[in-house]
Amino acid sequence: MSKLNETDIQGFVLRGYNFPLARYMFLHLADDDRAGQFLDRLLPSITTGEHWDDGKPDSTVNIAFTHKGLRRLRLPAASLLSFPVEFLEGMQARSAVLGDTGRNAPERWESIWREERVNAWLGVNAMSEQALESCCADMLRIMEETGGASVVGWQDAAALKVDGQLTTKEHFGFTDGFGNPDYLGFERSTQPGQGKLMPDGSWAPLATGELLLGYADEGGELPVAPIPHLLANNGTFMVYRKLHQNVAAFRRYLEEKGRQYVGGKEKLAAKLVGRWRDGTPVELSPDSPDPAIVMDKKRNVNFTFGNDNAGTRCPIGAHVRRTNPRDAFGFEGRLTNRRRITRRGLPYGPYAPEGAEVRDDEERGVAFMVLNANLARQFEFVQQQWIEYGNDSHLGNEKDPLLGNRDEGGSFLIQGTEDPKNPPFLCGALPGFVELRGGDYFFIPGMTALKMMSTGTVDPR
Amino acid sequence: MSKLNETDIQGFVLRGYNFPLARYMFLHLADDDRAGQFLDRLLPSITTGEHWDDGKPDSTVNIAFTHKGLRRLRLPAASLLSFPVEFLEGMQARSAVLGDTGRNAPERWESIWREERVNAWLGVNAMSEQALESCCADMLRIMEETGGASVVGWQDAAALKVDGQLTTKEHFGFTDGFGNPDYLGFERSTQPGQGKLMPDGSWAPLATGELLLGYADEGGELPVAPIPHLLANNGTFMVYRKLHQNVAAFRRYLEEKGRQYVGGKEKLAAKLVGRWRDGTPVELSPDSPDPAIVMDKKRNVNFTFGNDNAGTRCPIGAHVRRTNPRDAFGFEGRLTNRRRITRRGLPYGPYAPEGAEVRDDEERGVAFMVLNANLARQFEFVQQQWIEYGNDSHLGNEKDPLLGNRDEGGSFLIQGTEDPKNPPFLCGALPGFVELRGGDYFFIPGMTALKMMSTGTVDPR
Amino acid sequence: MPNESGSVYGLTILSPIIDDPHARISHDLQLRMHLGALPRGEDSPFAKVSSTHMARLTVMNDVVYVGMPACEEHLQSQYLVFESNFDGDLDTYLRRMATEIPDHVDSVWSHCIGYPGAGDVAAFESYMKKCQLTTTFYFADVNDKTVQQTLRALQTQAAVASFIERNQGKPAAELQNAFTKFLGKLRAAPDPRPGSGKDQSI
Amino acid sequence: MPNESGSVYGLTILSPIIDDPHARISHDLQLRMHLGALPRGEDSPFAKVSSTHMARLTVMNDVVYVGMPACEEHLQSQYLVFESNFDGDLDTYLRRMATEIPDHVDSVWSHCIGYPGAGDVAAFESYMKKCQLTTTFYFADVNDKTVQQTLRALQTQAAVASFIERNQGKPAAELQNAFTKFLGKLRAAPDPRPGSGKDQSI
Repeated sequence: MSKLNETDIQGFVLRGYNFPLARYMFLHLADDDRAGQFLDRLLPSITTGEHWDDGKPDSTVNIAFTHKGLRRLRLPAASLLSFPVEFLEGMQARSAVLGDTGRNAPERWESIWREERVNAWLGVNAMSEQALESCCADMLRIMEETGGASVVGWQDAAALKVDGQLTTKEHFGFTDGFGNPDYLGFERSTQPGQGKLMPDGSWAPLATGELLLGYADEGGELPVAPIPHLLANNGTFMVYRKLHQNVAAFRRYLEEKGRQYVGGKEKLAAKLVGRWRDGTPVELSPDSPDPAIVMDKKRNVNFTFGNDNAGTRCPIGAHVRRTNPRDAFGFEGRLTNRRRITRRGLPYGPYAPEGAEVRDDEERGVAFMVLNANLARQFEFVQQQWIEYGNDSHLGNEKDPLLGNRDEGGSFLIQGTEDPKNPPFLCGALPGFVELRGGDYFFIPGMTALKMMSTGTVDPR
Repeated sequence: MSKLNETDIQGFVLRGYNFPLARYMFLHLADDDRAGQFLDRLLPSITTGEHWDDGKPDSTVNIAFTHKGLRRLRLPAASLLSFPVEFLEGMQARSAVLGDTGRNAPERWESIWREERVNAWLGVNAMSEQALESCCADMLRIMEETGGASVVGWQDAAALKVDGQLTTKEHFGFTDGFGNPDYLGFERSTQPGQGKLMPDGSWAPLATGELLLGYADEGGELPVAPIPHLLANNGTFMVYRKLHQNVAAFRRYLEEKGRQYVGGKEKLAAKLVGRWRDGTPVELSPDSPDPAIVMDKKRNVNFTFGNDNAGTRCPIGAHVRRTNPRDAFGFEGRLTNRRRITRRGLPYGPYAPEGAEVRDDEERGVAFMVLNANLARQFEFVQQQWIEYGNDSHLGNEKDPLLGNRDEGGSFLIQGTEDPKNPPFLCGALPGFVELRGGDYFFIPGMTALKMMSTGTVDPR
Repeated sequence: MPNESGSVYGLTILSPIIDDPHARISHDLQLRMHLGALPRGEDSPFAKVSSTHMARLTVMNDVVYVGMPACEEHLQSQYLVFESNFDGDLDTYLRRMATEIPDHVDSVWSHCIGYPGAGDVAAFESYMKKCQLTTTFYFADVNDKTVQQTLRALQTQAAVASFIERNQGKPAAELQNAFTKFLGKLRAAPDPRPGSGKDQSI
Repeated sequence: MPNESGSVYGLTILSPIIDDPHARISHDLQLRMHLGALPRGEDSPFAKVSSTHMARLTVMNDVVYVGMPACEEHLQSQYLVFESNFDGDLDTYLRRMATEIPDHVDSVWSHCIGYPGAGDVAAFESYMKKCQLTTTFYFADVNDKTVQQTLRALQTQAAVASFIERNQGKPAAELQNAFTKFLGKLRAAPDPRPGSGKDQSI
């Protein structure tokens, strides 16, 4: 059992804060000592995994760095080159691996990402507008007074309000935020379905080293990590992806194909994603949503695909089945355990109520973040093999119906039975529903590492 | 016994060519595919370790790259960062480690080195002026026709002519070029004193991996090397240092102190260096030069210091004893075996005959090159610990009398005996005789590696 | 049975590369240079020997063990490794290599010790067989189909998916009509070219 | 004898660091931050406890074994390691620490479990002794000389070398005269300051 020094870990890594508001500031660091001075001044404001005895704070602050940012902080060369190569290259250079080509290609990203001017991500989460503005003003003051960093861009994000109520929905109308993995040593109460499947059918937390550097992973090894150990320890890697959603195209497609598909529009949506819009897993309830399942933490992520090899409940290519196949590939789910990622993020742009006029060129999407110990083995593998390719699912080169990067249309097969109410249906001419607008790979250091970085005492020997 | 594929190794690594003329061209590479095209066109001209059945050629061509140069050749990131950190940083960044500070600091280097514009070293050695110019013209034509490289500077060097005769002397008047190590698998006829000392007092070649990547070294390991193996195999690392010689200061110092020292000027010079000017080892002949020893390959590098712990024959701080201590530190010489370097190079600037007027600001020195498998363990250690520091010799922070980097004077003790003809003598107020004018760290790839680099087929997976 | 899996033959040939210290550029490097420049896909010389499922040419050098102490082992020489999965028997295949792509074959194997040239077909066959290793276990993921059958099946699969997308939900009579037309078109489609990997629409 | 080598005492103290999940910044990091900012050389607090040959403060965390399978072991807590080589006996040294640099000592050890403060000298001594490990083997490269003797010897060595350089080769009488003067100057030179590492010319 791993023993975690929770106050040495940034809070954003240990917890989804579940705050309604966020501002992700993208910083360019000074190319001299002032960058370290900025970090040193910032340090007391950073939210750790400390216990919140007096309730949640009004706001939280966390920071992460690109490899270019670490270079500006003057880390020693021997430390800089000890980082994994995919982090060193950055997300833009990895576009061929990730399938970020065509309409998702870096040439079409927002300029701060295209030009790789972002050295750091400064994430502020807040309970209220006022708390957000106040905290951000503090951050700006530290930047100005030290001269160590400047804001080259930012992304506001917020939980969607539907009918005046805060929700956990995203713009396509699906309730989001299910199914982040459990890890050993985390205090979160565990839900069946969240960790790894055991041979007896129960679920257990994943090894800590699947998320945090410095701990054994599912392979029994420490993750590849920079030197010295104190620089890596309690840190992790983050992927930031600004994912634009073509809400108009999505609604239009559902309307059109929903008329042809026997199950109708809502069932078609559920088959594409693998969850009904309210969050009910299609695998557990293939014919209709069931709020009782959604509310029940013992059930809402607790399912497997092993008894549905034909995909007649949850289609083989459905988004949630592709991105977390659980036991779908056999071997009691063990092929999935080393490909798990922890997701963070919030939607951006205003919610467009059903029936309202909506355009694809409106600013609307999700600020999506992935946390994992090994970018290549976890995030990149899921993106390359399970989202942008279908061979593991015996689907050839078919892509994820929701996230797949498509210019010219693709297809998605809803497997069916001989029951006339559940016939097979081929969804053709799939448009690109989601587009990448930019992002990068970041390192989220632990607190000791941040202090060493701020004072120039990282010593790789 | 290592088995060498000699035609896969650049000839400059296997042999001191002993040609009288050289031009070292320093290239800036194009930041696109043309750099590879240049290299591909150059490839057939490169001199390998091939056997010269028809006698020596008129000229030779070899090439080496800085880490920046390898980046311009678009090596994959995973290969680029697999190089040892000291090579990746380059010689300028290592100046604190190397003691290249003060008058040797990078701020005082020639501009091409200060600005790190050199991506490649193209070394041409030739038998005659005509052969040199003809070969260099060929090289320039390849650069022009491919657009892949341009010359940002060059260094001409030549064997010194003394009284009209070609010699192997350097500007201070010492015969040079003794004592390069022997390595396993090299066809050179071995001389006692050139490899490593064995417990029975004989000498044996050093492990191949002390010079060439891809072979076991004296520690029984393969040297730290880039991936893939084929990129590293048969390659080595080269240090290029342009060493300016203050010939006037050296002659003045010898005159002045030679009057005070009982042994006189020539013996003083011999004590400083550890060899008489004609090359006779002081350890073998402490009172006078002996041409018979110099001529005898069985004797001219065949000596040890173990029976001269007091340094009354060859002083403890003498240049050759510091830079190759043999058995001086005990343990049958084993502390020396992993600090050996192979030296290449020629003097530059015209020889100033003894007695002629000579000034320190005249362009005169040696284009000095070191070859070794591990820059940090071999060259850098010798430079830092044995040239710029004296603790291993129990000489505190005293520096090498000849190469030591000094602004304010240092001292050098000639150990003596009770014999009035061999009294101790303290050489104080030592000026800086040698100054660094620039240079960098280079990688000399094998032929297969060059071909892979030129065609963009280096694959680190 | 060694070397055979259903109707597919698994050939492995190991030919020692010439080691000549007087060569300007060593033969292994010359061979690497030549192999690196060979075209792939439909332009590959092996696409011309149309019974080839897949072919691979590799220069085999010493295997390097990195560890402590380094274990330095050397092969007798460097080798050219030729692996090929093809339909039919070995004699036919070697004869096709020697007669249909003799220049290609010569430009590769001329860097190997004792190679007689493809001009003398009998000598060529005998040389290759002398260099052959028994392939005791290998994976031929082609379900006992020939190259042509496999390419045809891929073509059919893509066409059928496209047909379903265009016609699903149509009334039975209309559907049958469309299917009959589709079937005719499919049967009339030309055979896919060897070496072509992509879907070929009809 | 453990803990002693000639006249030099080798002290090793291991104090467990407070582990408080409610702390904003963990005590081990606070301690690292404090130690990282301590001055060195003549300005080090330990230069004030002038019998100190050398002192070192380290935060000891889990030792990490990188290999397969990773061997994950955890200490009971993190520890502050204090190592010091000094002249004289332990009681005197601890008393000097508590009375000559009490603020420094408190700002370090207050991050440790059960630390009573330097104000109560007896409690401080007892706490430190409770945390002491026996130093069974260590290397005191000072040839049984005190800090002052060692600094003086270094001063003398540098001065003599300089004297030789200035006077070698002089006639005997002149040399003797110069040496007498030199000796006087050397004896009159002030003691080098603790914590000063460089040659001090006289």
